[in-house]
Amino acid sequence: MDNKLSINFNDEEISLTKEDQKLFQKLIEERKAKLAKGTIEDYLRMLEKMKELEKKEEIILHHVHEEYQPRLVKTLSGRIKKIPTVELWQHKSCGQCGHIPGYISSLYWIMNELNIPYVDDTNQTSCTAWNYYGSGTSNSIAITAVFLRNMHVAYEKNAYPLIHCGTSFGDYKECRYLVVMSDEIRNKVRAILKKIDRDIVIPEELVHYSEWLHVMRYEIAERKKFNVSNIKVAVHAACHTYKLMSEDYTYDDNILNGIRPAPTSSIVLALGAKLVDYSNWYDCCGFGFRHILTEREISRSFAYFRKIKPIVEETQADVLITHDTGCVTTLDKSQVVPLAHGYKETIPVIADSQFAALAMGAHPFRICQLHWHIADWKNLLNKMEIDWQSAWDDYKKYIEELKKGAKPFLLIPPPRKLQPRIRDERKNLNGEE
Amino acid sequence: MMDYEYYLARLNEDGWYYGGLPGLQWETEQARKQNREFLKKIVDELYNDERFHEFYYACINCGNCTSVCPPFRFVDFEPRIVVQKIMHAKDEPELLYQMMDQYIWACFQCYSCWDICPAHNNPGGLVLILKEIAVKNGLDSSKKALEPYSKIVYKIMTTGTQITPDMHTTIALFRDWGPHKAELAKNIRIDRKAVPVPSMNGVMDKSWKVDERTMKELMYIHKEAGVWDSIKKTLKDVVDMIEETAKEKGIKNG
Amino acid sequence: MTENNNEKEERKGKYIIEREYVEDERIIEPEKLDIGGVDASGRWGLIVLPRVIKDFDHSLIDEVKKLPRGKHIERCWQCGLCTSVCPVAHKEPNFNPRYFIYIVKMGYKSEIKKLKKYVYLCQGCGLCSEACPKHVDPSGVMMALNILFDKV
Amino acid sequence: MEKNKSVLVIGAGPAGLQASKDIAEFGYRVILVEKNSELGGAPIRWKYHTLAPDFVPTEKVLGPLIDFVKNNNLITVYTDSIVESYEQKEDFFNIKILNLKSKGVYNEKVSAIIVATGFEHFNASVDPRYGYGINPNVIGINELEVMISNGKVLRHDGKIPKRIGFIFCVGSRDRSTNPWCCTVCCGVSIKQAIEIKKIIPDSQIYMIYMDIRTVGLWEKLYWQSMENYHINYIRGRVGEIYWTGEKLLVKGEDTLVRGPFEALFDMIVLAVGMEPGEGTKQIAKVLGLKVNEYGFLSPRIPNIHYDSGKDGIFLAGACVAPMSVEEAIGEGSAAALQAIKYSMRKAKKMP
Repeated sequence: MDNKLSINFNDEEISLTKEDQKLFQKLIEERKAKLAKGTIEDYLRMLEKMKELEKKEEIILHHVHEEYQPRLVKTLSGRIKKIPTVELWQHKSCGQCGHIPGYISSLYWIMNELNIPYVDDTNQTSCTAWNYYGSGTSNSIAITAVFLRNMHVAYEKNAYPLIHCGTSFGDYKECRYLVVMSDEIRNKVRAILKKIDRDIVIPEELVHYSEWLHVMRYEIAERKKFNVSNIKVAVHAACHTYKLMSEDYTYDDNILNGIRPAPTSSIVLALGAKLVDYSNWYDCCGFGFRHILTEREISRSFAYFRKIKPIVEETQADVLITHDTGCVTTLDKSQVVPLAHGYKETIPVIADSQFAALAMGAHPFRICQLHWHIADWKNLLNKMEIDWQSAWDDYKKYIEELKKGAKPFLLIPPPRKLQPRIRDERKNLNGEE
Repeated sequence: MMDYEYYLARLNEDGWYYGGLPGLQWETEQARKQNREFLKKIVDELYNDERFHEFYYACINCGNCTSVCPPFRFVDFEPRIVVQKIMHAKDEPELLYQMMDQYIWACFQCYSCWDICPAHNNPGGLVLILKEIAVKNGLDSSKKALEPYSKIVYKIMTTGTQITPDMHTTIALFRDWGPHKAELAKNIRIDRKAVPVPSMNGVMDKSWKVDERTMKELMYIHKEAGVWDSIKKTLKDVVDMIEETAKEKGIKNG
Repeated sequence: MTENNNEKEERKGKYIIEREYVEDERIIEPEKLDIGGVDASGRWGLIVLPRVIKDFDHSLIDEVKKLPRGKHIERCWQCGLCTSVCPVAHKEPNFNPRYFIYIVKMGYKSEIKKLKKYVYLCQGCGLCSEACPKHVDPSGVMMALNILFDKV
Repeated sequence: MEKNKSVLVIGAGPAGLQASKDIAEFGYRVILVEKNSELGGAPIRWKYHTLAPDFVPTEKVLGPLIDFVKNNNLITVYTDSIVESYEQKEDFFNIKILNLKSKGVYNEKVSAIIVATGFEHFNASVDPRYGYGINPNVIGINELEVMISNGKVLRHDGKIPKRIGFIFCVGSRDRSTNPWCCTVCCGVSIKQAIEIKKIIPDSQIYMIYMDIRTVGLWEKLYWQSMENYHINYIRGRVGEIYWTGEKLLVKGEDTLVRGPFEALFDMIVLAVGMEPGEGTKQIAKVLGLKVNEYGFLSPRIPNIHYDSGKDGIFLAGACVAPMSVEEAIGEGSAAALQAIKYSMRKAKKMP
């Protein structure tokens, strides 16, 4: 990166204003200083050991083989990472389903549109990070066993796990690191899994859904129905995706100079919207785990004063897009009280899958479920020339039909080509036949 | 000679006494009241944790972690101080106990500190181990912190999901969502029917339909991994409820 | 308010677990707050102002430098020798000459408000000034701070 | 080569020895004057066990130099001697050497002079707060080096110490004693702490520091000490040390974590700094060399150490500025080259 300070957005050179140059120069030094060599080296060492364990048949490695039609991306250290694009096992996030179902329904709708087969499994439990990280009411054995249980279920269904929630993604990266590097944890976990008739299956690559959107961004952009070129978008990268085991996330030299995580920014650029930068992009959203549920005072103050207010002041963006349950919920719901206190700045907060689905013409309420979001998204939709008023009336009509007992509309996944691995009938849990 | 008997008298049996930084003596006084065997046990639990040597190498006090720490912007909480006190805890267990009252509960567990530490330490992970120790030993700080959290612990350990739609049917929870919450409480049941995701459509008591088998395996894992026993001291009633639900599903706490 | 023992009942931000590490003046807890018909008073409407220091306030240190015995306050490199030889600090840790010089240099008005009632404890024995490797004359600075802290 | 060309080297420390070796190998005669009875300077006088940062035995570094100087016939060594006076002629110097023991006086004619009189460890009794010399078990890093060489670190009563404290910057960075930093005592103390941990594995070692200055490649000592040897670092200063009859009560402040503290230690090691040695002061008077406000010889340009500002006289090693053994050896060679160049130019009457 010679000292010519211009960044290339979508392969065309844009020279920066004086002030932006200073900011990017700061970022570049900051990131170079931040490449904690140790974290990256250790992670690569773990990946080597993982392959050795497979040779010694201590573990089963769930490879991203050809049937998953993998696409290649680069990670922070330049390692090539395979992102599966089809036959995905949807690892749903417990937060989004409870509070903002919009971004999982948008994702499924996009996959149906692109005819991507996937499994919406009910034999999936959450990653229980709420115990482990949220409250310290778990331990490394339990969280790792839950991780491996879910991965084994995906392996059985012969579908590759696609992780929706940033925290689960970060949590599973840490669990995989611990289970590969610490023999003690691995043996204890194997003993538990044996009792529920499962084995240690470790996915060769841990993939977050925003990385899937990243590799599919051009197909999505082709199906764009609404012009978003006048929409100014600020992106927030979720901490757990790129700070937990910082090596393993997608970076792209063409997106923000490979200095910052590529995923959500790349799909915004692919759709043609204007990506705006703000000073504390590196900051957390204020989720704080336990804080968002039982100590919202700190969480809402942080989200507003450290994220919403600076973004609106610095960029006047039309929408704040992120790719994680906790972030969307925190940033969206934390604006109510500060506004009641008389602060003015507000901005709609949606997920990248919702933004993509909206641009592709999905129904704002039946599919993108925007009515679960509080921060005002009306003028965003107006700016995108989406007639949300009639869509809202249509949704109201649909609600009335449901009240009268109509069958709800469901997103049925396209048929799968791969056959699940058949399992013999399992003993019940306590070992008796 | 200076009258040093006064100082000699107040040394603890490890031959050490410290007053604490200005404004923080209440921490030190509290720690000094505890019996030292208990404090030493806590330090050993931390040092013998299998993740400890993955998370702690050396701390040269550069303050990188504090510079990116989100709670530091609102609360006087510094990950650097956490690592520093852990470094000295082996010879001075009071330092560790001081933090477990309120200090570690400020941490957001966002791991910015792990990403940025030049010595490749993981202050967030160390705080997590301390939280686990606080819960295992039933410290009143963890009771106070987790008391409002207990319903979620029950839901996670029995169904694997946390806040569920049926908890939104009144405006008691999250009143700070304002009028949206009142709306939500009124028509959440029908709105859930309008969610087009097959596994979530119409589900109220969980985030999505979870198979019976899955919940049994989840509870089995937590039982076998000793999670039920480790949180017995802090969340006694929650564990009883979990064990009851497990018994109904045929899992006996061995 | 640093003492944690006289727990006043109506203390703001009662439900914040790490309450002891948040200063009072940064907590805004409305008695009554109605948001569109929903009552969010008390803890539901509470916000905490950030404690980020945008720029350091050098007015305090300039004032101390004008006072005769506060002349060398800028020489201090926070080594802690003054506190380690100070007899008062070893009995009342809230009195910490190094820390006072630090918060004056940085201009942390909130810390000064919290600790200003301890500055008068200085006996003026001069042990610190004799030990100080930079000849900052901390005991002189303490006298200067006695005057200054009343103004903060 | 002209047989009569010879160079006077004052001080047989690492710098002096290296200078003598280079000049002798070039073929000139060397007059080596050393104040003490044995060669090697501070590292040998204080029996340094190993050198930072890689624990290379001092013997392996200085041994060959000393053997070379002792056995090379081009080098005449005057031990227990000092330079009494000098007289500068057109292209040579008349030197009068006095043997302190036998009081014999010798005259030598040399074409150039190299001053390498080195440093002296700060005498900690000058700083009363540590009670050095009064409190038993308060020793300097130089005395500790002797103990480590003998392989036994013992208290005054012969027992093995359990809790050992290192106090940094004694007699350094302090307006009332020496306001400069001796650049090496951080690295040396940490090296010694690691060596103590090897000798006494279950000892608890505390390093009470202001800033750790392990510069360059010495930084790995700092990390190694924390990561592999679990040595504790307390940022702060120690104000007073009392002998309670059986242990040392240390009063200090931990500016980061503990605030003011008192603790009982079995042994305290003072990381004493570097001062211009007696020889440096004496030679400055004799040769009329300029001295800076700290007592070190001051070269014409502060950044070029070898150029003393006087024709034909060159400086090398710790007499110019505090430095490590490796730097002193380097400066010895540099001064040797200058002395040779000067002598050859004088021989050909070049300017």
